[in-house]
Amino acid sequence: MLGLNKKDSVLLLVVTLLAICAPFILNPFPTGSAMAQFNAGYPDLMQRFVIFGIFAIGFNILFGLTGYLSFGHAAFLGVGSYSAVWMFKLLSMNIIPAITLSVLVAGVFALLIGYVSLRRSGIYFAILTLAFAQMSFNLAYSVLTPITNGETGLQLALDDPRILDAAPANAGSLPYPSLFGFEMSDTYIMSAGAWQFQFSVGYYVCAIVLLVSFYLAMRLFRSPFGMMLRAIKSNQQRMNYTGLNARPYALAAFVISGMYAGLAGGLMASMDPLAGAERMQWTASGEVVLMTILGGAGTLIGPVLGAGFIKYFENIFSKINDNILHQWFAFMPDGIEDIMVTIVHPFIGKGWHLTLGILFMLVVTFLPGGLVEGGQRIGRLFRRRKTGRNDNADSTDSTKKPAE
Amino acid sequence: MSNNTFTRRGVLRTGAIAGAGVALPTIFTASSAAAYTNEPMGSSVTLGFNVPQTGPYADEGADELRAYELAVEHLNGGGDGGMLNTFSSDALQGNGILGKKVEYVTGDTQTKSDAARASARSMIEKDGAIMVTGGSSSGVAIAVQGLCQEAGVIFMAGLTHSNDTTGKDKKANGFRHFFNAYMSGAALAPVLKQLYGSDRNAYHLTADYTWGWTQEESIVAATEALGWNTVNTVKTPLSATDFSSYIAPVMNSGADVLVLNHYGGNMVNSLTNAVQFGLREKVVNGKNFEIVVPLYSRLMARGAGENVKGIHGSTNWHWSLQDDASKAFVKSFGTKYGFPPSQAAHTVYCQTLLYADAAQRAGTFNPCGIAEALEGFEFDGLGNGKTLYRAADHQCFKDVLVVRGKENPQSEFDLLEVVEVTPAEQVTYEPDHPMFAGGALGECNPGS
Amino acid sequence: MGILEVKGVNKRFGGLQALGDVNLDVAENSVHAIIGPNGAGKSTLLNCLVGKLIPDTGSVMFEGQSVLGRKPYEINQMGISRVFQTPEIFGDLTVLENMMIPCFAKRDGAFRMHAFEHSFNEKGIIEHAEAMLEDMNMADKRNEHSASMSRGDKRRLEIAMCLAQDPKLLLLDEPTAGMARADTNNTIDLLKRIKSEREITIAIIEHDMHVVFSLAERITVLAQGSPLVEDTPENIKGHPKVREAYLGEAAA
Amino acid sequence: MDAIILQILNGLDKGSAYALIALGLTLIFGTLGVVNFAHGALFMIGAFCAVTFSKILHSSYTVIDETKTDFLGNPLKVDMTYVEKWFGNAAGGTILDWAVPLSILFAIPVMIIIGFVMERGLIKHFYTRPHADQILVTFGLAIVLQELIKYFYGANPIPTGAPEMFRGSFDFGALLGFDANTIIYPYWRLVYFVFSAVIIGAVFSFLRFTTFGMVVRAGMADRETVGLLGININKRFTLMFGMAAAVAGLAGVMYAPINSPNYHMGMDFLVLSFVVVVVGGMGSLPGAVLAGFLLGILESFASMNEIKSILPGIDQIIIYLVAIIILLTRPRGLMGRKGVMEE
Repeated sequence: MLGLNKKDSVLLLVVTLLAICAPFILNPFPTGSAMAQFNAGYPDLMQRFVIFGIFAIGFNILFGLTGYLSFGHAAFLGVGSYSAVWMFKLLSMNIIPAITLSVLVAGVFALLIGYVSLRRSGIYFAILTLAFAQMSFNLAYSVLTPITNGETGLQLALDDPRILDAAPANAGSLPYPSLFGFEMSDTYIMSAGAWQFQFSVGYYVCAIVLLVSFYLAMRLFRSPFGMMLRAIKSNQQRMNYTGLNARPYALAAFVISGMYAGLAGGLMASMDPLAGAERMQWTASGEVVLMTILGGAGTLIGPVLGAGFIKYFENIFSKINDNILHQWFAFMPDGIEDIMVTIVHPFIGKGWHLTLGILFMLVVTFLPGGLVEGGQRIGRLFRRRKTGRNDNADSTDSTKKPAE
Repeated sequence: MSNNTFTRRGVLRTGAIAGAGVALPTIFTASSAAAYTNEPMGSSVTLGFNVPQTGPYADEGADELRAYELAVEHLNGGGDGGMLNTFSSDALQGNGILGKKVEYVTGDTQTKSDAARASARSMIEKDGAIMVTGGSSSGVAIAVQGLCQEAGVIFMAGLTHSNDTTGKDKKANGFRHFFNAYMSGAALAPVLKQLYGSDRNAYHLTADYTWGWTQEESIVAATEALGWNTVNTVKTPLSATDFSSYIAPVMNSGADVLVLNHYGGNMVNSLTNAVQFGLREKVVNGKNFEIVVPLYSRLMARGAGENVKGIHGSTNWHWSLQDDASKAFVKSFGTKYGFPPSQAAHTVYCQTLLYADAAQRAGTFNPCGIAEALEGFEFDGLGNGKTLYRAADHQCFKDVLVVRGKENPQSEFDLLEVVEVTPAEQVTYEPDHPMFAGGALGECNPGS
Repeated sequence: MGILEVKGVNKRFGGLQALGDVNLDVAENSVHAIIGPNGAGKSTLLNCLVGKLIPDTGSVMFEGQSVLGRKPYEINQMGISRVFQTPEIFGDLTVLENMMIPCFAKRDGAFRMHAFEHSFNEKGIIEHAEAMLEDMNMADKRNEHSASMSRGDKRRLEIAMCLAQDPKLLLLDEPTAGMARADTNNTIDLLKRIKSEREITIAIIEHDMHVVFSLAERITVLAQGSPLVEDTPENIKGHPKVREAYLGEAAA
Repeated sequence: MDAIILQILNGLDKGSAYALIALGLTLIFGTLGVVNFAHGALFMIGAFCAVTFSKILHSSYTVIDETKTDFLGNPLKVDMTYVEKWFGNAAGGTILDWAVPLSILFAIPVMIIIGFVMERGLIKHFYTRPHADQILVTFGLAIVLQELIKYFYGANPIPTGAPEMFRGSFDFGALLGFDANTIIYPYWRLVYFVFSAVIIGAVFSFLRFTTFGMVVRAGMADRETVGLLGININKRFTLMFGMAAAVAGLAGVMYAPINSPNYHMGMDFLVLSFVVVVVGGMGSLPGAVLAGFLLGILESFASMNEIKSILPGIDQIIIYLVAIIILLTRPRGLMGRKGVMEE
């Protein structure tokens, strides 16, 4: 299917199904129940899962395949966001020109930074990319404020020209980003018994872009080009003495992954038309590194899982407060309830960083291949149980395929 | 909207029909439609408290949350009622808002505009919050205010001091109780003149982002009007942790006053560094060298320790105020938590009460109704004297406090003493004042 | 006139004269060995031939074209392949993938943006790669993770990868270093077979005299960065200068 | 001229903080080959050692003072410290005043123990893992440490004073023959600079003149060979880690009076100290120190008004700009060795 082998086709199909059904899957608990706190099926978070998934997939093309660790990838995401918002301000609220420009500008930016940074490798490369990104962030926050609107972030205004759009019917309110009449903020809510599912236009636009990005990444992984990138990671010396010029390969990978980041930035601005400087900060670059490693660097689906994992904790755990804890443990006797609340308290709300930090350590210590390895182990466990004891072949088959 | 099978969020909250709904969405368009985003249908109403829980302002955020919890308790008729008893409007009955019990959700802004918007969106989209409030920086306040305008909910700003919040970035759905940089300048200037005379040379160190700039602009204008000369204005990076290299040039610049347009960690470090360099012992042009911190926060001042002693600045509110409302609030907060509230806590408590009161008076949760009730609303009994929520820009006009770091604090909370309560008239400006020009409120957006 | 001509090459590292006026002429379709004691400058010379180092003076001509100032990959594309002392292969890739990469390099040149073809639709490349594996008796290992193979297998794979490019000149840097006797003999047989089956020039740097005398048609002896003598193996064996140079070393 | 001298002093001071952190990072990189993202957190914990120790010294009992009232109008509770009770007001007061320098004695064992626990409990399992995994696990650890400090001490900075006698500033100009009051510099910052110089000197002489140090240096140059010599390298690595933690911790202790410690100060320093280490060259101790001082001084110069008026915003980016220029002109930083962390 689509030029993929069977295994990849199945993976793509599974991802497609998950993306389509996300509003159901992510809302397993009835609205209003105590567990509803863990529901993630609302437009903003679903969009974020997908957008950071795209960002991480792109980052993985560079890091997972070539092994070049960029610590400045958030700069491309930021540049993409700024380009998109400027398109909304100047040209049109249609997201197509905005996203196109984001990808292009991020690509050019990546070409410049990549051309310079790829003169070095290893940690020297990482620090060069970090330096470029931090310069971008610091300048965007301060002296470049006329372009970036600094601290607040670039946002839409009532008096923006938007030369392609007709004057809005209601002059007193801002228009919404849209795709040929479908506004990104439109949401259809379906109530089914105690459950409530939200279908957002914005989410499905993001999901389609994710599927396309995922498919393209898959093709790239399986292409001769992808093989060359893995060869760079594996042995650059041999690569050079095999008549292959590693620099343009690495640069192409850098630009492609920069464009993925720009795409994510453009989409982010399309879902919520504001571009803040913080999304270029080193912590944001570090976040995508963590997402990729956490999910499983060099694997196709890992980065998406890692992105979902981190964003889930950021958005769900930070919103749990003591009040909710008391509701959860209300069934217990008073004294025990208070003890339980006291025990859990440091890990929720303002303590969500702590939980995340502990999970980072646990995952990387016990699952060296990231969440994907966790999945594989569970899968193997199931298979072993199914096939019984006679078939020991599976358990010895621990050599991972390099680019799975 | 062109496509009527899709409706903006909140319009549809239809009955219990599973499955079939997916295929035939048009069935639902005719059913009961809400008039505005997140119209509360049940017996409760949800407010969204969006405060920094991580990052450098986490303690202020924590204090804000305490005040919110207290406000909710009072609105629902619990506790001693706090400032509900002193508030000049008596619409609120202590039975929630419009008879609906007040519930709340909390979120973490991380003091980043992106994260703050994500958190606010989740409150609106997932939890059905009808109002969002909180925050501890102007960038976040402006970003979330913009979001609330688009989503069609009311935003009651927390701690935000930039002129832009109710200036060029004002929004019809957003309201600010906190004072602003212009007011700081207007309140401080007469005190500074009285203390330090009208022949002074000021040197400004300014945090290099929008809030810093508006404060610098305001203070420069106010002090130059006194006859002060501005020797230099120097921008410092937000990320700076050591200000020694910015402080050093001050010493031989001929300046005799240093103005620190910094907040939070920047303020703590720049003030500490300035004192370390012995600026306060210096005599320049025959006058004692002075340091001014235009925006004071008691929580932050604690970080600077003894260095705040004798330093002047302005603040929105302080627990040592002796009016009935302030005393009632301090008592109620102090009894519950064991320490006095900060100005951030006071502001968000007021904002919650003001919102509830406006809804009660308007008889609806519709943002447009609430906005109308708040616009031009005059009240008293919330700790800052007679206050006006001005219709033209949704800014509160009330007394501003000029404070000084206390020489002999009696406790760890007793850091500031009120030097002067500047009356509201003195800090009032025209809505089209050049520092606030540009931008428009637009129209209130109920979300559908 | 040979396929590879080195004239008057000098290379200094700080105060150390690593190569002093080296002249070398490798005849087409010959097997030429460069020997010498440790520190004689053999590896430095090799690095000057493949573009890793640039000589201070002198010229290196391959088929009448200068290689100086060219990058290693450009020199490789001219037709020079190099086998390293410790096998350099793509350890993270499978054996077949290892073989495919030089085939791509041969077909597509130093860089091509073939991001949307599927590797496993590259029938020509795969056939070529599998034929090479077959030839090396490694077909059964095609899906193995190359890093987990034995050293001898890695060596064979590396040589196969170099040959897949159909080079005109194959440079071998101590190909049997650290190998057991059996593996060494296998490698000698392999190189002999290669020489007999195709038109190829082989230059080999070697410590192991057994290997050198089994393979070489001409030998250059380097000592202290300069060529001592160049002659046929028979003549080298009894040459007094060579004995002198190797004195103290195990003259095999 | 006086302005330039002042900025050089400032630069040396900033530089000594960078250099101390970078020194520890390089020790860990160079010997253990581990990318330690938790190193900034160790610096932060050092600063909080000072905070904790002075809290311990200030532990007190409560006396109710009926003559005064607290904010709720109740009689004021006054805290009296045990130290003053036991040692008398004068001696007790001096001990309290000297809390920060005294806390060095407290911090050294604490930091070494933290270092041991970190290395034995966590880092040692990551020696053979890819750098990416090391980054993830140490970053996770940094977050955990930072959040623990936040949980116990809050997010706001905690003022920590230097002893009374070091609080003033010193007229450096008069010493150099300038007009009085042109170059004045805080005593404590001079103390910090001297302290850093001593620590750096101590680390270097330790590595130079002790057998332990020689083994470590040999290990930095060629780990395998040292392992082959039959030396128990693991034990030494643990000690090494403890030492690096102690260096970072001491840098933090003495930094506390300069800028009030807060829980995120480690992260603030982390990125800069990485830049310093890499600019200095991976695996080079003198390089790390040199780069620390170089970047500190350049950063100070960039914040001068004369320079900012020509290049607005230069102080925002100077460190990164210099890093880029150095790395592009010198492939391995100032004094880096070939092959260290280049893959």
